[in-house]
Amino acid sequence: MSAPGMVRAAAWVVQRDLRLATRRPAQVLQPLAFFAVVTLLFPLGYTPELAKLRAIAPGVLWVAALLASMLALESLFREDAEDGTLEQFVVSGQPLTILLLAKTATHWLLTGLPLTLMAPLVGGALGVPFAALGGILSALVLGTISLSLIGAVGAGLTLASRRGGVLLSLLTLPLAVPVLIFGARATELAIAGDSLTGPLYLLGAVAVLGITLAPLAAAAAVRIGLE
Amino acid sequence: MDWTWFHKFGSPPHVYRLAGVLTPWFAWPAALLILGALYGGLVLAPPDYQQGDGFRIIYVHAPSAWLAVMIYAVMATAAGVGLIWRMKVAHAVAASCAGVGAWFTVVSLLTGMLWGKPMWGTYWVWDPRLTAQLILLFLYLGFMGLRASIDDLSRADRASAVLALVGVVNLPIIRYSVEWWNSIHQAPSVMKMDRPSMPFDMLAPLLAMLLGFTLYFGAVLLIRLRAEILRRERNASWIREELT
Amino acid sequence: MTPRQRRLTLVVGILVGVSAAVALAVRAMNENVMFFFDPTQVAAGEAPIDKRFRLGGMVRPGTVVREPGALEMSFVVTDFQKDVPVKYSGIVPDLFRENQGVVAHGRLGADGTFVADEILAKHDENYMPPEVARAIKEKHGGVMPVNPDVRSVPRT
Amino acid sequence: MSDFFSMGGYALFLWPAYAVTLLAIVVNVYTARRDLQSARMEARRRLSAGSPGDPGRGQS
Repeated sequence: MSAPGMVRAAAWVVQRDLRLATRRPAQVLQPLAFFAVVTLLFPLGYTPELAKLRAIAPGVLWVAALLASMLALESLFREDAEDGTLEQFVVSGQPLTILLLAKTATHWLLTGLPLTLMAPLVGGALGVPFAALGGILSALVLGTISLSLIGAVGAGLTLASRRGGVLLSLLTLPLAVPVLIFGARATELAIAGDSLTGPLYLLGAVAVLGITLAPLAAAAAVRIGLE
Repeated sequence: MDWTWFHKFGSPPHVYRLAGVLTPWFAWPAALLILGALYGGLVLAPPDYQQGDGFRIIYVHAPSAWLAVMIYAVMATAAGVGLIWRMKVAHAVAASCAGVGAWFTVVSLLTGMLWGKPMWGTYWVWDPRLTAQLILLFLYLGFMGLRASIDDLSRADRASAVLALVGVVNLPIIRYSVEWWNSIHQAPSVMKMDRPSMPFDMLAPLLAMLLGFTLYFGAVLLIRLRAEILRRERNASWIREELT
Repeated sequence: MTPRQRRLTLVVGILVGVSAAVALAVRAMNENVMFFFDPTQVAAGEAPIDKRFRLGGMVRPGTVVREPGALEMSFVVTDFQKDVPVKYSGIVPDLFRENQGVVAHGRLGADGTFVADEILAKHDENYMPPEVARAIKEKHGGVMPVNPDVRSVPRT
Repeated sequence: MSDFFSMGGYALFLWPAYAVTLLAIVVNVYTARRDLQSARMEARRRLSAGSPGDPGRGQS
């Protein structure tokens, strides 16, 4: 095993997952559609008044992003565990941590990143001013990275269990609460036109901590789940 | 260094017997301390200059909050030991902790609400300290839910151990939230660097309660642990000697 | 990489990651994440106008005015440097009294008056019997010091 | 005595707080002991089922 070999293996994992995703576009599009539909329900179900929508926009955006990113988690490891791909990872000689980090990165590329890019559209419908978008986008980028990482731990832990769905949310949501709080706070500040560096630093701290520790925990969980 | 003592703790029959012997040594002092502290806290301690008799809720709130956090620390430590040294008894300890921990987390939240309403003016604020304690409850529930959903005991042990370790990040947040943020929750009165901010006749019942609750948890843990070991070792030969 | 090197890389990686996260969190702590302002900050114009935030401080003695027969009241929140007048309509908690810590949720008007929609009383970690509190107050000329020394005062 | 129970007007908050705590203390001891009892019973049942030579032993 060598460092370049590791990088090549990780890149291969990313490519493979992206290729698989293009073959099953519905699976990729579902969480994004969910995100759009949930946020757009609020102008219809709550009030079309932009001033009122703007007040709840931070919470709506982040809760919808959290739930949407969780929708895509179920399939993160389960299919690969069933068809033996994860077994291959374990015996490949490459560190499982890195391979799972690559898988998580792909999950983010396919859900977190598109969610972030949809924010201007969805935010506009909720009355978010154009000037706030820069701040909201940076908060969403950092926040969705953390959500993918936390979700990877949850998805790994539920591999061994009979029923994934509800349990996955029970495990993942409490760990995701800080992301939700800091993300919504950053969005609130951005909409109000204030400096949002404070919550952005906190989102960054969560993301860095997640990148450091979550792949280790996910690897331990996947090993247990595969036995 | 002699590691036999450590290996002894990996032996289920030894731990089963030891737990049986130790239980009364935890249970009786706990009962005496809690009863004494109850009298001291409700009768002997003077009312507070600001909160009057209402401050006496501290004698149930602080010990249960302490237990909620301490039990999680014990659980995560045991889970880590079980994971690293593949020690079945340690996993049994972790499994025995979760239920008690969840109970006392609920108690700390409820007693806190009952204290907050008359003093702060609200049952609940979304304050860092309170929110972190609520997350602690969800972590306990997640731990138990994960265990319950995995049929194979060994996998359930190790998967839940990973979760317990991941959840440890919540503990420093609970401990230091009142210092990091402008929390409405008071700073610690007893567990602080310099001396406690209480006169002796208020402090003594509180310390007795804290120690009493800790010993009480020790007794409950030992009983639960014995049940857990019995169920895990159902086919071992030592059980025959033990039960006949 | 040998297993030994691998372990070393892992440990170094964790250390770097965790310290980076802690550094970011510490930087964040220097910002006002929780929307909490004291009267000095309000006087310096740091607090936003007409946006909900939390104002914390002490209730200045002799400033609590209640409208007879109504829930309206006003008082002054101070941090012993600057004062902010507060208006509130509603029921206050038991611990709300003069010289007592208070956290007010509400908005700052353009005239410098803070209109609160929620008043929470904050108490510190000090507990003592009333007679000790009285003795400490006498010693300090009628004012409770910020961190009263409970033990130096003899019980009466 | 009624002074004691009124707790300076805080009875409505103080006594429920103590009651909840007491409930938790009692319930946890009770469930732990019941748990151990049932684990013991089950182990005994297994033992007697596995060794027909001494049926009913350990049913003390």
